[in-house]
Amino acid sequence: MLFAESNLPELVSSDLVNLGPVFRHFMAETILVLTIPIILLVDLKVGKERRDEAAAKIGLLALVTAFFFALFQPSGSGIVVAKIFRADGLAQVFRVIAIATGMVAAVATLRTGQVKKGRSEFFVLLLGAVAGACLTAAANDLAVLYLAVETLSICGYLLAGIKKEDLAGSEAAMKYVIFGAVSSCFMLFGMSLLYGFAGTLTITTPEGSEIVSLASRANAAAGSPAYLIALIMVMGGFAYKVAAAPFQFWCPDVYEGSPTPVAAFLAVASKGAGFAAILRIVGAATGAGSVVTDSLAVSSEHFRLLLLFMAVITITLGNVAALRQNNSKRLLAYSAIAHAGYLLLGVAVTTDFGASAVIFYMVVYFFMTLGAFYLVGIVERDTGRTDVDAFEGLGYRSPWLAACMFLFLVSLTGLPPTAGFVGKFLIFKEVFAYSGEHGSQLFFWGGVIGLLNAPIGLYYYMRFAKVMYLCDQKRLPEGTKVRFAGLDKGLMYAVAAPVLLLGIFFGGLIGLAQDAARGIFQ
Amino acid sequence: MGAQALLFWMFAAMVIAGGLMAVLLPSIQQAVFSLLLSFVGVAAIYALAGADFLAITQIVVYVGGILVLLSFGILLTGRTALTLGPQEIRNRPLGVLLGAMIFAGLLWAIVNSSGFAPGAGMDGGTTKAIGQLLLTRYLIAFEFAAIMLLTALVGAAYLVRRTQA
Amino acid sequence: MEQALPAYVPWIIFLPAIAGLIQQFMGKKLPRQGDILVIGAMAGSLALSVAMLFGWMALEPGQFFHAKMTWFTLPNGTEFYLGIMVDGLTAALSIVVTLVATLVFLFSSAYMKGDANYERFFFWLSFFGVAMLILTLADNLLMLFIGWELVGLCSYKLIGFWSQDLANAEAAKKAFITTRIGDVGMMVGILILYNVTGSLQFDAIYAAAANWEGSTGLLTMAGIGIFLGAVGKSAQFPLQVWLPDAMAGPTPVSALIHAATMVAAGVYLAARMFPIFTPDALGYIAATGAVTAFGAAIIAVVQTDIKKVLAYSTISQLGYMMIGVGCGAPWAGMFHLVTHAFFKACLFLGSGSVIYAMHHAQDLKDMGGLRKKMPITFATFLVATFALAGLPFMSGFYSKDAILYAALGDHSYWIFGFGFAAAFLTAFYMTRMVWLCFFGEPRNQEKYDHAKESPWQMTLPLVVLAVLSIGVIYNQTHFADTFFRTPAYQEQFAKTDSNENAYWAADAEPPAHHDHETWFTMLAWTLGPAGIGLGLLLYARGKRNEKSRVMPQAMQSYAENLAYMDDLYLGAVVPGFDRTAESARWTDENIVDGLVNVTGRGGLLVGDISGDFDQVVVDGAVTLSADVAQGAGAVVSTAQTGRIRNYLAGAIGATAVVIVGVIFALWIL
Amino acid sequence: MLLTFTIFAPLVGMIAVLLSKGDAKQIRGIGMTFTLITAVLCTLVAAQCFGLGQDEYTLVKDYSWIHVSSDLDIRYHIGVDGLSGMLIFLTGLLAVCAGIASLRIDQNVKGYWAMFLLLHVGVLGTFASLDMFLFYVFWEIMLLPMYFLIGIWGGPRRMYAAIKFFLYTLAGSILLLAGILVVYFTLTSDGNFTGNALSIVDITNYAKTAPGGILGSLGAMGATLAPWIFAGMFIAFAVKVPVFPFHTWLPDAHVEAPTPISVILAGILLKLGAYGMLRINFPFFPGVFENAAFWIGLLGLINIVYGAFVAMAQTDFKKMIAYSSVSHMGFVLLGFAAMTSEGMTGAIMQIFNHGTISGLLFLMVGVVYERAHHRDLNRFGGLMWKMPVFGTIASMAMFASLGLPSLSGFWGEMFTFLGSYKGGYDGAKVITLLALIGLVLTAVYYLRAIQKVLLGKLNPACENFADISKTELWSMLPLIVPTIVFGVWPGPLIDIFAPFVNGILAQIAP
Amino acid sequence: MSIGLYHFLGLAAALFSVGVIGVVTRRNAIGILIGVELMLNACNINLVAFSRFGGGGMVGQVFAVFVIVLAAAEAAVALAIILQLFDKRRDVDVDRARTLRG
Repeated sequence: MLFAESNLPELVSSDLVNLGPVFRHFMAETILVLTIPIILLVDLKVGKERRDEAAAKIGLLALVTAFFFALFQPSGSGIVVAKIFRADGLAQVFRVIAIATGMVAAVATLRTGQVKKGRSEFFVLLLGAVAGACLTAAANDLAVLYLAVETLSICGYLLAGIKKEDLAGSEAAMKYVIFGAVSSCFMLFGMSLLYGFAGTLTITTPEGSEIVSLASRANAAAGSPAYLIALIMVMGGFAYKVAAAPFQFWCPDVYEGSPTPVAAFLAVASKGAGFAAILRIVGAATGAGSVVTDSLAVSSEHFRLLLLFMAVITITLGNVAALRQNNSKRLLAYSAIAHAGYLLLGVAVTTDFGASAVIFYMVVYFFMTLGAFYLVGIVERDTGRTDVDAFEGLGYRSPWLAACMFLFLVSLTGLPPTAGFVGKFLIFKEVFAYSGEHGSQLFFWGGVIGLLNAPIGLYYYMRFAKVMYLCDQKRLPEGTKVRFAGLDKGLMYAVAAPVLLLGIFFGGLIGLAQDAARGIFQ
Repeated sequence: MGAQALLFWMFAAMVIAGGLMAVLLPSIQQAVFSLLLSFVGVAAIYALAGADFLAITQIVVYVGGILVLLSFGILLTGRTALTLGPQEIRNRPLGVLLGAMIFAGLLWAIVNSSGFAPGAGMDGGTTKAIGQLLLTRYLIAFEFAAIMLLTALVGAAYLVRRTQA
Repeated sequence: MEQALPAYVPWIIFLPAIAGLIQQFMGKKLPRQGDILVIGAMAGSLALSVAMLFGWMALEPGQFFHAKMTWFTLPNGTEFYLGIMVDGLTAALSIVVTLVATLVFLFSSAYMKGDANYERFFFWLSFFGVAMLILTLADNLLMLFIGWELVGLCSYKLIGFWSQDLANAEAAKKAFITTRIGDVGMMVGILILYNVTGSLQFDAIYAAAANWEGSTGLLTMAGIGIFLGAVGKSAQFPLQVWLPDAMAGPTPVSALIHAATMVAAGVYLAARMFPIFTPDALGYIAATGAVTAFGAAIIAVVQTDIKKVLAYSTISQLGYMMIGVGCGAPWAGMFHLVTHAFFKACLFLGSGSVIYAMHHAQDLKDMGGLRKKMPITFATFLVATFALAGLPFMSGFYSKDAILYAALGDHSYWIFGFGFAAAFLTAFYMTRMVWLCFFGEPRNQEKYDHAKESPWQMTLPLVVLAVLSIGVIYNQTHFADTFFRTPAYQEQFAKTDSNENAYWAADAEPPAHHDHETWFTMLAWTLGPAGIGLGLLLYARGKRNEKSRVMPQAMQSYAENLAYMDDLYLGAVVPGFDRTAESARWTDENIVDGLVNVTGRGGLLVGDISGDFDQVVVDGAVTLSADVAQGAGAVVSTAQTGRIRNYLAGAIGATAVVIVGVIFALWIL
Repeated sequence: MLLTFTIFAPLVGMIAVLLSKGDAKQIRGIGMTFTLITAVLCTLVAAQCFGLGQDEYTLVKDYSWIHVSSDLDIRYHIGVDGLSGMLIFLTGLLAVCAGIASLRIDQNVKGYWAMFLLLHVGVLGTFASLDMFLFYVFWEIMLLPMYFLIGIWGGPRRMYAAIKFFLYTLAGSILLLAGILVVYFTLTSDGNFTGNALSIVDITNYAKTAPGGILGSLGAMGATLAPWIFAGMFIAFAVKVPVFPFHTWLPDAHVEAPTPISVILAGILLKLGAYGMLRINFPFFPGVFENAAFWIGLLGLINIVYGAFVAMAQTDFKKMIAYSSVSHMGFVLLGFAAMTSEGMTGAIMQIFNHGTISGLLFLMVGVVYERAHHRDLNRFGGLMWKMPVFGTIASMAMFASLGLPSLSGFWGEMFTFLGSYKGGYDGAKVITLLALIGLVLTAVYYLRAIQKVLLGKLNPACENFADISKTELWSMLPLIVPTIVFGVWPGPLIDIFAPFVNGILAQIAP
Repeated sequence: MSIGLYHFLGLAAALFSVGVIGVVTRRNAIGILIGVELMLNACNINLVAFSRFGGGGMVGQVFAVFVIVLAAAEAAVALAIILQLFDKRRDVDVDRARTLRG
């Protein structure tokens, strides 16, 4: 019976994809993707010497237009596009974050003259990565999700190693690719099992529709051990994407080795995409939108605890390790790990408000981390150093840069009146609220441990403040003036302003986050 | 036990044996060749499962593509790769332990799981069905994958391109 | 009971206060730096207190003046008052204070002439007057305590008046701290009383004590606590060490503060609080008094510094007064307070006059034969000495007599014995001093040659005080009769088992003095002369001088070492405190800081961020915490080997463990 | 509006300073102007606070700040009662003194004044806020300026001190945050609780009636949790007070901080800890507080005696005074623990008077340091003869601090003792009697200091010291006056916070 | 008993574990890639099994197709990067590439 002909129904027109909604809801992605071949074609046309700037122009243009499209693309929790995407608030927020990050990274690369050779390739890859990130946030189909994640990863590998004359860069790329390949195998294996349980690749069912999905089949699957194992393995894969324990090892090395803008991109965009996917998968796996049976409730509880442990360990790990770092990129990498932990803490409670807290935090994190990396890039450009001491006396040599940096650090630490504080506040509020409602001592102490980590964070962030301000002003290294003007300045102000303002007037963003998070969990 | 079972066990043994050789043999070339064995086995398993299209793709892409790539890699990295020889493998006990743990865990979990989505399953040729799906439901993804491959190749090409002058 | 307070009474305080302020702020501009102002003001309040005395005497027995105004109110409604209460005690003390103060001020105007800080001196003098009068007139413990502390401050400032010389500063510090120790006791008393009474008004306290609910032991404790305050201020055993050193201050200060008034304030306090003392407390007071009286007297015998002799004699006399209070005869104590104030002030001022003449030499070895040079001083000094020695018809005779008799009447015979011996010694050492100072041959010729009689501002006070040392002008029975007629005292008298007080309480005709037992009278009459006789016997023949031993070895060395008290304090107590403090500091820097840092991981962080590890090492135990945090960071960093395969192993291993663990935890187990 | 203006006047000043292009002189001018404006406003606010009823706030403003949901409604809710009014007045007072003293700062003037003013925003906000979120925000806002003021304008080991201060305080405030969150989530899920789960007022009122305290709805868990939360919050505030053994940051911070900052630190920041206890810690957990009273009293005792001993052993003038602060804040705890009207009164008076007196003392040290550039007690001597005005004021300040009657320091100690002896917990009497030792120890180290610095022969090294200048005198005057006035007439001080005392006693010791 | 879903799943699990062994023990970058390929194949076996025996339907095989494609791309990229690194270090021993660490 092998190779026997099967009797399938003929195609009817209704099966064909209607491209209208795709363009309506995914114009940004479309632009990004279509720009790639354009750049390549232009490369062939223009001469060797002009191809880089041409690529840069086109790429930047594409990113900007995509950004504006992304901002104004209609989105709604009910919208399903081409059966495999959802254009809900979650997708919307993280798509905007990803594209914005891409823009900033591109600008940073140009301004700090990071990638001299191979600009066109750089932009091709950047566009690919951004598109991947966007689709990761939007995918509602395991296969597509995997495809998007892999796109993001593969472009990421290449971006990390884009400076091929740089040994560290290549080493970083090598570690990144190998670690990524392995952990994506775990994710994939988990996905394959989930597919087995769900009987379909669709992840979630928007309320009102009858589509069979992982979410709607979760109840049936919950009883089986393999279900939890599958979830664990999937989480492994995403833990690698967001640099959470135990898959965080690659993060410091890669951030340190790769060009600063790329590190920034990985730290923000790919982490964001990861969390978007995590929210979707976890939401589906805990049976979002369907009536939860006891068995599912039980397994969800176990899963929550796993996430909690994961989060707490990640936070502590990142903070403690950061204590000993002298390279600012590496330090920021560990801080990024710690923040992944905080975000996971918000995921672990699996409530809509928790999800909204995560989204809020992610937006804030986008501003502060991107800003910090950008400034590190500027200092690197002018001093050629990336160690913390390169910032010595900046508080007096270029005060406004130092001021911005300081603001970002305070926000990363999580002190009021900055947005970072509000983010942490919302997350911990939710954690404690959860422990209160469910009388869960574990969550209570988890929250406490998380809080107690703050002083440690304070310590290593404040080392920047220390070298910037508390240095001996008599013996400042003369000459190496760090230029902070023009586009850099404007951009940094644009990034710094929200960090402060969102710390004071955060109601709007919370509302937005809540809309975006509605229906992720029940 | 029927012929199908016989075939299954045979190919399964082939897959596993090939795999084990691929990971345990100190010499990298031998590893690659035993990998070939395993891949072919997997293709056969696909065929057994009635996934004819996949079986063929497996042969084409893996055997014809990836294996070739790997062997190219070995050739290019030449000497050292060969001479890495005995040190090729390190802390095998750990590896085996981890492998065993994961295998045991997965096996136990799978065996004790009953919640898999039920269904008649399907038999018969799959090529047409896959084609249809790729052109309908997964059209976007398909196109996207194409672009993505392009990007990846461009990047890879840029990396390996020798940079004289 | 209470009578409206005459309007002029507050001015007894206000006058010197205003004068003091004016003199403080514009003293430089005023003629003679405003000392006249201060003296005049004090004279004014003297006049007022005299008026007050007669005003009070005009009252029915047992009545007293009282007026109070709310000072502030606690949230729970408890009110605290600014109040003035004038009963016999107050009247008597305020007379003494204002009179002696006026005279001493006058005396100082000459004695301190030309001193660099002349006007600061007068400011503090008047400040002292004010504080002392607050203490005297107060109608509640709070105000009394405030005045009490303020006189302490003034005494500190004035003892240390010449504190360019650190020794004087030391003395001042010693005085303040020693009295402060007493004040702790006093605070205890105040706390206990307030806790029960809910108020610090005297009348309330008397009432509460009269019908005391709660254990007698507590009341005793309160009494003794209050009395400890007096022990500090009146230099009673064991806190007497500061008074001799206090002689470092200018002599007028010694006369005013450390002889007549402030030190006597302790006795006043004891008398004022008399109604709350339980028999046990009274016993304790009497015992303290006796020990002090006798022990100080012995020490006085061997002193060579003229002021030191007087200082120890003061201590011993204060002991006497305490005996009086302790034996249930506060009137006797107060009586002695008054008489003593006058003749001891006279003696101090006299010695001041001598020292002035001797150009601030005050050691007996430089003196001798001065009677020819300075007759007035000599004469007055002699009168005062007789009074102190207790020769018949001198004031001291009557007051001591009353105290000893009270002791007898209280059936506390050993106390009587001590007092008796002390009286004898007093007469002896005074004779010794007078002889060595005024009689015999001058032992320092050229000082002797320069010596001359002092100006009138100094002699006049001497004369006045000498006159006041003549005993017949007092009617001490009447004193006792009238001064303690307030009911609180009556009840207390009724309680104490002293026949004489019982008699007073019975409110009958006071017994005339001569119906003491005859043997007692004989004794009293011969006591003083005997002491003087012995003194003359030993010194008049000029064989002995101030150095010579006159007592058995044990007593001698006891006396010469000032009863070993200073050795005890300086040798044991003070270093003990210092060592405690030192170890406390060490603990703080090394242990506490360390421990907290260990728990807070602060040590290492703080240490290496501030870049000075030495500090961390100095922070002692922090090094421990350093290891802890080092370890924490090191674990992670060593995990971060840079070997991709270790990373893979780590990640996969963790996953494998989780998978297997979960399976075991959830399903197999 | 007045209160809002008061809080944010310094902020405006800070912006003005940052934007001004002027030279140091002008910036000082701007900074000083706004400091004075703030001080005036503070006085006006305090003037409003007399004669309030029990549990009554005035100048209340309550706007919705962030309305996320009915259960997360963060409000801009401010208001003052007697206590906060008094402390705001104190803030204004010390702001002026510190401001005048800051005129001498000449390094990086712009930054200094910006930070200086920002600091006051935090302080005033904390005193005024009645919403826990707002409270926490202001509480944290104080951290950074302090960190920089110590860290940039401080002495040789300023980094060490700054970081230490920062870490200790932050570690504390994290616990505070945890406490706030737990209280918050408990109340939001508590059916009986009607009102805003972040409003200090509502929670305080609820704590009166709620069965089993504000965590009562958690049942057993609440019972076990309450002491933990109480302890956590207590530590958070205790670090600021500072309470043994969390006090070790204080001497370092004081020694390194520039004079005006020491003044603010000792005068106001320490008070914030005590204020927090009175405003949040005790009223929220009256039951727990009653059980903890003994331990709090014990801590107070330790602070008093231990602090005094350590101070006694110091050779550094400033360190000595820092430890004396530790010792004196012990009285505050002692008074709190007593749960009696006298005790509270004494404690709160101590809060205010220690503010003025210690401020004065640090200004004194500043004066000496200006001239000698060292603070070693053994290397002075006889300054009394060289600089009499200084000598007089200095000795007055020290006597005030050792609790001499007729100076304001006396009342705090007196009433603390009176109240503490009446104290409502077992062992109160013993603890009080032991604490009396503090009286002597304090006298010892202050008199020693006086003797070493002011008395004795004039140390030749101090030959060319000038007596204090007009400016220095002016910077001290605002502190001298209340020290004397409230010394002889404490009435108004008591009146302003009397209703608060009755309120909190009704709360914690019914 | 006839061959069913669970046999395939078991086979996949086994193959996956074998891949894990390779990943953990190989020091040669290419060796690690070999392990990865094995694991990917394991996943594909799962997919196919479910689509053949479970209710998965055809989509599983489509997924498998995507996996194979991506695997190829990934392998190419990985190889490129490894060669890139090899160009500089003349060494494929991943253990010796550890300038980034700590």
